[in-house]
Amino acid sequence: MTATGDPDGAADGLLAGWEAPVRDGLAAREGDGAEALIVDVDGFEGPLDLLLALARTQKVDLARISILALVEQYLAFIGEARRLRLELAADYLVMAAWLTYLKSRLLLPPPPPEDGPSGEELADALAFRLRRLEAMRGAAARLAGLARLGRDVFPRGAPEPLATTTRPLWQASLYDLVAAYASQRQRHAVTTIRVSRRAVWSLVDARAILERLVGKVAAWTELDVLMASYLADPSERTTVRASTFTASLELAKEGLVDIAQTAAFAPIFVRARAAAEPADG
Amino acid sequence: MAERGTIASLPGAAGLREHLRIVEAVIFASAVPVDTSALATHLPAGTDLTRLIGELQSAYAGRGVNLVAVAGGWAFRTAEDLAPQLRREQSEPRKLSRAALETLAIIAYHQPATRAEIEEIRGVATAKGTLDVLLESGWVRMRGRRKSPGRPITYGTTAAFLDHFGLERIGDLPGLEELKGAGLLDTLPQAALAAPRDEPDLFDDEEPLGALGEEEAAPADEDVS
Amino acid sequence: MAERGTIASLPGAAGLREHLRIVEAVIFASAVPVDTSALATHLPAGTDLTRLIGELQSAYAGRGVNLVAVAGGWAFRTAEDLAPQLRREQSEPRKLSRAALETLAIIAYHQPATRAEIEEIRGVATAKGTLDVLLESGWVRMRGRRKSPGRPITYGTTAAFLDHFGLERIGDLPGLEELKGAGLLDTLPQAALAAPRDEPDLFDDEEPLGALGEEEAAPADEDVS
Repeated sequence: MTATGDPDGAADGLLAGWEAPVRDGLAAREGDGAEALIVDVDGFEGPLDLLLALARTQKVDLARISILALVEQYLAFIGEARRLRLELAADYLVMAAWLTYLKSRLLLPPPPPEDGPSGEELADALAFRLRRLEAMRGAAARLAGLARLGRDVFPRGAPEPLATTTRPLWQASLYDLVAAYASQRQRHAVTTIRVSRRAVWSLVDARAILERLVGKVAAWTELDVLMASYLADPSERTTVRASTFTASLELAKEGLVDIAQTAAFAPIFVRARAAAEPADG
Repeated sequence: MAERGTIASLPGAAGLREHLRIVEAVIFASAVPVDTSALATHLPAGTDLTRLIGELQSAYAGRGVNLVAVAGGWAFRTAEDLAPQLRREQSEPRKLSRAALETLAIIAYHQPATRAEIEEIRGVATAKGTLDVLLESGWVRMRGRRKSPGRPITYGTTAAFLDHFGLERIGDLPGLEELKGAGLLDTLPQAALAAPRDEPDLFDDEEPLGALGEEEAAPADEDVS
Repeated sequence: MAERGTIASLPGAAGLREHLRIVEAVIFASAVPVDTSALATHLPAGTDLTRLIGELQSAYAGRGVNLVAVAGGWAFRTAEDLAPQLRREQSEPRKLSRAALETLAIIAYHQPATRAEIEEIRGVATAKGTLDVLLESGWVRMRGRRKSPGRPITYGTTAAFLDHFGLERIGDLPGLEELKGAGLLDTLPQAALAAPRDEPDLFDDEEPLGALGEEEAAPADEDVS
C-alpha cells in the first residue's frame, strides 16, 4: 500500500535506500491528507507502522489524536483489504481484533476496576507506543543525518602504526631465588666430596714387616697373632691380611719360612726355617 | 592565569612546543581515536594534556582537517563542510536499510535492549539479517543477557558506533534530552526515566553471555526472548 | 599558532584559503601519496597547485606532522625526529633463566662477588649474556674492583633487588640453616656462609671501577658510588 501521492514514503520502506528520503518521507506522509489509503499493505512495517501512517492523516499532534477515530480507520482499512482479497499478515488481523476490543472498551460503560485496564488506559498505551515509534523514526533520521565517518568526514588515510619496543619485565620470586641457591649449593656439595685415600699395604711393605717379625720367632706362630698390632684398625684389617699372606707365600717359596694350616679356613701358622731343616708344613 | 608564571619557568616555550608536536603526531598517526591515557604514555608525567589539546584544537580550527573529540578520544578528521569535495574520491559506505537504521536507533537510545524490546517498539518482528548487519558493521555488540525469564541477549552500541557518527559519548545522541524529557525512552509509560548507557560493564540486570549455546552460535538466530 | 595566522592572512582571500583546506583534506584522507594531477581534480582548472602545496608545506614545517613528497606524490608523515617519542614501550613479563637465577642467587649471598668466584661456586663458566641480563634487570650492579691480581669487577645487588624480592635488607635472605630447615638443603656445606653485604660504599678489598676496561665495556657506565 502506498499513501497516494507519496512516491518515496512507505512504498520502498522495506530495505531500499531509506536514509536520505526519511525526513522527506515523513513530511510527505503528513501532508498526505485524508485521501483513501488502501492500495497495498506491503509498504508497511507491521500494524503499528500502518497505525502511525493512519494517525498522520488526522493532521493533529499525536498526543491529541483520537484513538477511536484511528481504530475506525484501521478497521476500515482491513475491511477494504479483505474485500479486495489482499493477503494480510496475521499480525494485522491480530491488531484488528485487539482494536475491536479496544473500541468496545471505549464505547461501553467502564467495567468493574478489577477487570483489567480501562479503555482510556489502553488507548493511552497505544498512543504512547505510536509516539514512541514516531520518535524513534525521527531519531533514526537524525542519526542518519549526522556527518558520518567514511561518507562525510574521513580519517587519516594512511595511518602510521606506532613502533613498539618491548622491554622485558624480569620476574622471579624469593622462593625461586632461594631454591636456586640451595639446589646449586647442594650440587656443589656432592661434586666436591673428597674420597680419602684408602690405606693399602703394598706387598713390599708387608714382606718387610713379616721378615722382620718372623726372623725372631722359631716356633710355629699364628700369622694373625704375629701381625696383631697391625690388625687393630678394622679398616686396614683386610689389606693387612691379604698382603701379609701373599708375602708369606713368597717367603715360603724362597725357603725363608715354613707355613702350616690344619684345615681350610683354619688359622695359618708360620715359623722361620732353620737352614738345615727340611720343611714339614 | 595563575599558572602562567609556573609554565613559563618550566622547560619553557620550546618544551611546550615539543609536547604539542608529540600530541599532534600521535593523534595524526592513528586512524582511530586516541584517548588521553594513551597520549599520556608519550609525554612526561604531569603534562597538562587538556591545555595541549586545546591549543592543538584551535590551531586546526577552520583548517581542512580538524581535531575532534570522538568516541571518548581525540582524532583528526577532515572538515565536515568539505564532504562534497572529498566524496567523489571515496566510495559510498554501504547504505543501511530503513529497518536496520531504525533498529540501530532503538538500540542506541534504549540500550541495553533485548530483541523483544526492539520488536515491542517497532511493533514488528525483526527480520532475519537486520541485527546481523548491525553486528557485522561493528556498531552493535552483544552485551550480555538480561536477568529475566528466557535470559534474552542484550544489545548495545560500540566505540566504533560513536566514531562513525562522530559522537564523543552516548549522551551526545541527537535529541536525547528531548526524548528523555518526553518519557519516550521508557519501555512503558510511567516507567522511571531511562537514559541509554553503553558502559562496557554489565548492569545489575545483565549477566555475562556465558558459553555460546547453539542459540546464538550465529548471531542471526539469537532470538531468545 | 603562528601557522594559522599565515594561512588566514594569505593574500588570495577566501578562495585561496578554501583551496588550501581542500588540498590538506584530500592528502590527509588518501591512503596513498596524492600526485598533483589527482589533486587538480578536486580544484577549479588553472589552480596554482605548486603554490598551494608550498604554502601547506611551510604551514606544517616544524610541526609534529610534515607534508612530504614521496613516491611521486604528496603525503603527511609524522616528523622524523619524533620517532623516539612515538615509540610505544611495552613491558613483557619474562622469567629469568635458571643460569641467571643461580648467578643472581650467588651474587646475592656472596656479594661482593667476582665473576671468577661465581664460576667457582657454580662449577661452570658464566655465559656473557647471563650477567648482562642481570645488570639489565636492575637487580645487579657493578660495585667496583677487587684489589687482587687482574683487578676483577665485583658484583652486588641493588635496592631494586630488595624491592622486587620483598626484602627489607640483604640480611633478611634466609641463611643456610634456614634453607636446611625448609628442606631446600640436605646437608650444610662445610664452609660457613659469610653474611652478604650490599652497602653502597666500597669495602676494604674493593676499589673504584675507574676507567672502562674491556670487560665491562657495554653496560658499565652506571654509577659506582
